[in-house]
Amino acid sequence: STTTTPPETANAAKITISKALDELVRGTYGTPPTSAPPPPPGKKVWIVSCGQSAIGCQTGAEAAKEAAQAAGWQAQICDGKLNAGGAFAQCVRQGVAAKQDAIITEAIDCADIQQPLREAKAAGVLTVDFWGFDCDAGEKLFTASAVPAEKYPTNALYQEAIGRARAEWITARSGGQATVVELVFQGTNIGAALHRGFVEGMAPCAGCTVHPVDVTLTTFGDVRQIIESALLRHPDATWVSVPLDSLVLAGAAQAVAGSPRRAEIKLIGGEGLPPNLNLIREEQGQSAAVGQPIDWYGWAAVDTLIRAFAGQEPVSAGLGFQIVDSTANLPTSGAYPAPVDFRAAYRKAWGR
Amino acid sequence: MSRALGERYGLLLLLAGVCLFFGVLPASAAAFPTAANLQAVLGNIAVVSVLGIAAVFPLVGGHFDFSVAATSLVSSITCAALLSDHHAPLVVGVAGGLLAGLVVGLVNATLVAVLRLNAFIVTIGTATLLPGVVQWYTGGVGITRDIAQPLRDLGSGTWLGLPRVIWPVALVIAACWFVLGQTAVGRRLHAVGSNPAAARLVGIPVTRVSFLAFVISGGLAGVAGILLTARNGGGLVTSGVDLLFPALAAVFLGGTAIDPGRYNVLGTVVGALFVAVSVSGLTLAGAADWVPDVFNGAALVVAVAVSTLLARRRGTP
Amino acid sequence: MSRALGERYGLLLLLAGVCLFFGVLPASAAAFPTAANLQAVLGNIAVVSVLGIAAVFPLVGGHFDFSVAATSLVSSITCAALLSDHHAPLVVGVAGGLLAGLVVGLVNATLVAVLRLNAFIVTIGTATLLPGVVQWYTGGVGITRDIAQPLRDLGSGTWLGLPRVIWPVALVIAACWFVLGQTAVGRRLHAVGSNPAAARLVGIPVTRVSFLAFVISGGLAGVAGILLTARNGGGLVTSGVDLLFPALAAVFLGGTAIDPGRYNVLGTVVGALFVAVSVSGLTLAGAADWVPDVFNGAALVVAVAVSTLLARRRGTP
Amino acid sequence: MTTPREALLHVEDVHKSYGPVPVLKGVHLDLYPGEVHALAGGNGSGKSTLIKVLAGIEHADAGTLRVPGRPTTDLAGFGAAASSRAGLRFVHQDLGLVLDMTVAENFALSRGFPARFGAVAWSRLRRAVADRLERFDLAVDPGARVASLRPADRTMVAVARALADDEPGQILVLDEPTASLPHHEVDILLDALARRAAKGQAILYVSHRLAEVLSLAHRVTVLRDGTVAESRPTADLDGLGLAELIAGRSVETLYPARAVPTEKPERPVVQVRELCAGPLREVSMEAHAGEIVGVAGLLGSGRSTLLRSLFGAVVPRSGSITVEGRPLPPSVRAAMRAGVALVPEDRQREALFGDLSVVRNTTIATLARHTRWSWLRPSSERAATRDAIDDFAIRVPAPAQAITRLSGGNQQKVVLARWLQREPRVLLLDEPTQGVDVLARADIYRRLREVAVGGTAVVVASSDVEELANLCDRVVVLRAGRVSARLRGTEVAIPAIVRHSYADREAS
Ligand SMILES: Nc1ncnc2c1ncn2[C@@H]1O[C@H](COP(=O)(O)OP(=O)(O)OP(=O)(O)O)[C@@H](O)[C@H]1O
Ligand SMILES: Nc1ncnc2c1ncn2[C@@H]1O[C@H](COP(=O)(O)OP(=O)(O)OP(=O)(O)O)[C@@H](O)[C@H]1O
Ligand SMILES: O[C@@H]1[C@@H](O)[C@H](O)OC[C@H]1O
Ligand SMILES: [Mg+2]
Ligand SMILES: [Mg+2]
Repeated sequence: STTTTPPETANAAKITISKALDELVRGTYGTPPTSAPPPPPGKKVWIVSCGQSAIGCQTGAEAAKEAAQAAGWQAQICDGKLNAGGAFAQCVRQGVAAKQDAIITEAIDCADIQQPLREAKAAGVLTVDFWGFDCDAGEKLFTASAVPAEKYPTNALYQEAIGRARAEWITARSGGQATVVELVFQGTNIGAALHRGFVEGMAPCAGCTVHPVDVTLTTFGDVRQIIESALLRHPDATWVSVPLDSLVLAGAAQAVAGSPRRAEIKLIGGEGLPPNLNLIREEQGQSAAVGQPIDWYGWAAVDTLIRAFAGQEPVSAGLGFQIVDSTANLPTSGAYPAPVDFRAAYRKAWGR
Repeated sequence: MSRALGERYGLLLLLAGVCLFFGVLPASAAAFPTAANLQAVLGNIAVVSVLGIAAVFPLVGGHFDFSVAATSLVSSITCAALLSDHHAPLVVGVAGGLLAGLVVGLVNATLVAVLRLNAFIVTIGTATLLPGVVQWYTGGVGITRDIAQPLRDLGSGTWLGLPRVIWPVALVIAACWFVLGQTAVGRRLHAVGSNPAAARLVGIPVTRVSFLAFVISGGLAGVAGILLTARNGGGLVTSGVDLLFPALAAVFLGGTAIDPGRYNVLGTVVGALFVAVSVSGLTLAGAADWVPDVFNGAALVVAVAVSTLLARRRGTP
Repeated sequence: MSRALGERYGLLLLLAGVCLFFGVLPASAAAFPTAANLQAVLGNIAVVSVLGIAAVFPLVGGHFDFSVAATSLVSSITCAALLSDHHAPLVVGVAGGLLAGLVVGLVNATLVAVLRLNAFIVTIGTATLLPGVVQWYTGGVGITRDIAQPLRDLGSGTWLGLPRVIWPVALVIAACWFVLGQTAVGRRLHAVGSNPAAARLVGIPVTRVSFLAFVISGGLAGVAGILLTARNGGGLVTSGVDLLFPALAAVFLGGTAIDPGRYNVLGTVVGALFVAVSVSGLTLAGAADWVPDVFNGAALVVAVAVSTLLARRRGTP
Repeated sequence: MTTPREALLHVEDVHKSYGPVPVLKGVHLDLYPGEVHALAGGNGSGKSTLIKVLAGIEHADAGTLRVPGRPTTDLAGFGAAASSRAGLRFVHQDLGLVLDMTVAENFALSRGFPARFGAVAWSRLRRAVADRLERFDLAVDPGARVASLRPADRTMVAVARALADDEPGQILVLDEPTASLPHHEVDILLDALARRAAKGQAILYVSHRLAEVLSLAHRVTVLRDGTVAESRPTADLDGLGLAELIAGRSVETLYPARAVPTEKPERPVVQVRELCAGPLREVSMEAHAGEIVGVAGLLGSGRSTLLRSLFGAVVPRSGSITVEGRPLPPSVRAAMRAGVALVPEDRQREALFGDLSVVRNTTIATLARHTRWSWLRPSSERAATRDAIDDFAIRVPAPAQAITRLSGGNQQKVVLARWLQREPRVLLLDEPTQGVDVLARADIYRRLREVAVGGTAVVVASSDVEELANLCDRVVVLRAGRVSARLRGTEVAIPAIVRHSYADREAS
């Protein structure tokens, strides 16, 4: 606090900051839809997980499967293996080959599966995306995409808001004085959206400096090195923003935990996955996360599909997020739970 | 004799067995034995088998090649970039992708055949370097815009009931089978791989033959890259390693069949098919996501064990 | 003589040059030559060098081993699972991790040394299979809870100004250097790798020696796995490939130094250091993210070219 | 003949099969102290296999072994350590040296590494080995890598290693140790062996050189098709008699009749002028159609370099080579096009494609003639191989099997057949009968003569002086890279060849 700010402005700022913090902790949740067309019986649904070895992907895919079964359908997961060897495309094609009625893809960019999506369309298989991105140019290739919330009609806007929340948490917790290392996940739509939001969220903070460093799919395994080097280059940086929890686990947390400045560095990560919450609980290099109900997102995808079968447009799922840190929203064990019983709500809406 | 047949066609028999199994298994019986699934499986082996064959050429000549997958990546991106960033006509894009593969092949060939550097190390070097180049050019972002429709159709369409992409692949297979197994050039490559010093003393231009093997390998990786672009509807940015291991697995599985104990073209195709059919069957049957890996790994070990032990009992080379 | 020295210590000299360069380069001069960076670099080579050394043993014995990285993964998960899921005491966790590595080593050893199957294929098989096993056990979820604090401190803490993890690694390096270079067993392994037929003729128990090499390799991969758990603060689920290539790169770079033309322990460590220092320097200097890959790939090719050409001029093979 | 002494080694009823093929069928053998015992037999008769069984490298299917003071051992479970304990020491056919390790290390690999605190005591090892080498008159640095030694030195290193300790009761087994040794070194070796035997050691000695066997050995055991055909003293045997024992039938002569000296054609087929290459200094020689020219000389005198130069495999520093009057560029392919063929010295390393079949090894130098429309025709390849097998009486289980499954002599015949199929104008052979049994050798000699008569110029480089003396029409003797003599007609005889090889040995 080497501040020259007059006391009354400082006070006002403090109030704004604590208000912002309150909002982040409270969250932005809405409610799931209360009505829906009845799920048509006997449908077979193919769920392409972004990668069963990634816990976030797994959570969403399992939830979608659970929801589809709740709708009275047969459902099966195909492992997208983080697209190793082109597994996304293979999974979609496999679903078409398996004569499924619909394919739900999770956290997959349309660009990676354009061809198979066209093939699915030609074969009359419906396709629904959640947590992913439709192709923006020209034709929309998915039959429908889950709508996260009224406030965030697309996944892009939802992710931007999450990126913004990360910036707001750092601003709030640092009292508007932060030097931040921001890890930017280049080359992916989700990384771009989170980064846009973060930049936007940081803009009002006059006392903050951000040093962005890049990571890509190919340098995913080098995250530790990347963060370590960034912390060495910027010895005054005490805040680290990481867009996704998988990147935290891949080495960002270890870089912080292994730093000689470990005690003063705070890292905020992604979605609030169980292993990351453990890191927060045990103070092992991560201090906070932006808790997101990925399982809810999976249910929303099935809700979207039910409406697609009925020829209806998707409706808002009511998704939101909350800050999770050692002082707030941290369950004693397990994953981050949404503060809404969305399962019951959906069952009721679907009449199941 | 029957043992020799068992050895030659063991993998093929196993493949038939796997097909039968998933064809009658209740969980997969509905979807597995369908034309659509056959199309999916064949479509999926296209890239892997061409990549595997690309690795077979240097292997037969006695050199390992780690770089085929990375090369195909470069070629795929080159093709996509020409079409998308430079709005080149389709032929130019395809030629560019092929050329990119050939250039990498030429570099490897020069380093290994002419300068006689250890192929292992050189190709691990190129396999490390090339994804960096792709990263540099693309900034990590795949190129999927404006890919010419005929190329996309090649990746997705069918012809005579089979995926369109399988036809050029069949051509590649036939040509490579012919060159490697039925011509003097192929025989000479085998001789060089077996004993380069002796090869020189029967008048085989060892450097030239090894050089050729790497250039062909690069060219085939280039073809694989183009097919990759067709299948993906663009050039995707990956590490390349995720394609290398399946391709090598096909080659090694294939080394236990058709011409057992020797890396060979048809064996590689059977190997790729075996993996693809098994994975498809397991997926359709709803096996847990860890099963395919374990199955493939075990299949590799079992295949090499059976064929080695059979060969040892018979005393074939 | 000076040429021979140039060959032996070329990579070391190059390493010194790289250090100097980044030490004075304005962009990196502030952060590169600091104790904190030294700690980071040393911490980062711990796992890679032990894994590299794990690959050196079979290589010296004439066999390739693709499975070291996957083995270390299994061992890391075993260690973490014992500590976390089963609340075992630290020693048990560590012993379990080591044991897991040894078991994989034993399996490889049996397949390759006893049944005399192609090591290449067998270890690609195990490298494919093991991640599936990990996936099965973990369901894809890394194990990071309740990892004993001393183990975490081993991964993150320092001792005498160096990362704590580097001390056991130094021990491993010294022991392996001793065994491979200075003991009868090590020399016999070299003989087996260089000429198995001759080794058999002079009464070396070839099977037993190769067996041992794979078991040692498994054990070392086990150690690497434990260090991985320490460094990661738990057992992470990855494909293992991301560890394999850097480890092999270190081995191959190292094969051009200290005992040129032969895979060796100290060379491997220098190779790992070279890569780590270069990457650290490049990153600190703010190089684009594709630069390290390109640099490493090129370094590998240049190193093997220089050392091969030097050796050829001197007339040693 | 009965001996009252107890046998140092008594081997009985040894059986061994590779897969379905029996190789040893009830072999027995007795070795007595002070005895040099020769083991003779055709290629593939099982000599090396018996020796490998004795060394514990291959396991017999059945059989027993007894040495004094120890219980009878079952050979089925007989390992290398047990063999060593029984006092058996070996020089194997392919020497058992690791080329890229040092001489000292190679000693230690079989004899054990001296250790200090678990570490190899390098200086102690080096001293002990230097000492040993000195006793064998070997000017070899213990720290030198074996790869850098000449073939003869390698053999001597292997011998010195096997003989390294002279405890009594030891049995020394040598499998064709002289195959790649020149005259002088053969003498040193045979001398050393005779002295050892005189001290009471027993020596089992395998050689295809009948003269050697007869002069050195007291007894000979002849194997034929894996059984003992005969075991008797050598005293009442001559070369022909021994050859008949090995063949199992009557043998008239080992060497074909020489060519009737005819009018030389005007121009030689090959002409070498003032050639300098490798160790060669201004070598001039020629070979005419129809004659067999021998190239003699000591180790390192340049015989192989001369042949390799003629084959375009060595780039000469100066001088000229012409074939049929046309200059020969230094390229193997050009030489082959000019009708030159070379059967190289080191079969394993320079001639055989170990993991290719017999067929493919046979046709590799004539692929063009089996090709039609770019296709290699397997039937044509098989036919050519069948012809070669019949023609040379090659013993081969199946032509599709790997060449490495053949015995050494049969491998050599395949290599020879490979080149003869090209109907060369000039046939160069470097140590053509190395490791080849007496009958096969006779076959090969007969074939070489036929080829010569058919109008080919044949050039044979050999360390076997007897072979040169009996086979060649003319002999060119090299000494230290220079031609020291050109022998023709009756001059072609062992004493002259030896004399010109050695003369001024000190001076050079
Ligand atoms: N590893 C093996 N597998 C199968 N057959 C073998 C093997 N080694 C040798 N043989 C066969 O066993 C027989 C005896 O071989 P061996 O080497 O003992 O003959 P040899 O008497 O030493 O002949 P040579 O004089 O040519 O050295 C041969 O027919 C050979 O082909
Ligand atoms: N380019 C060269 N310059 C000088 N010396 C050479 C060269 N090439 C080979 N030599 C030497 O020539 C000798 C070998 O000559 P070569 O092989 O022709 O002799 P050889 O009579 O066939 O003897 P060997 O019994 O070894 O086969 C070796 O001592 C080798 O070191
Ligand atoms: O050195 C060899 C390399 O050149 C080849 O490509 O693969 C096997 C290696 O041992
Ligand atoms: Mg023999
Ligand atoms: Mg010679």
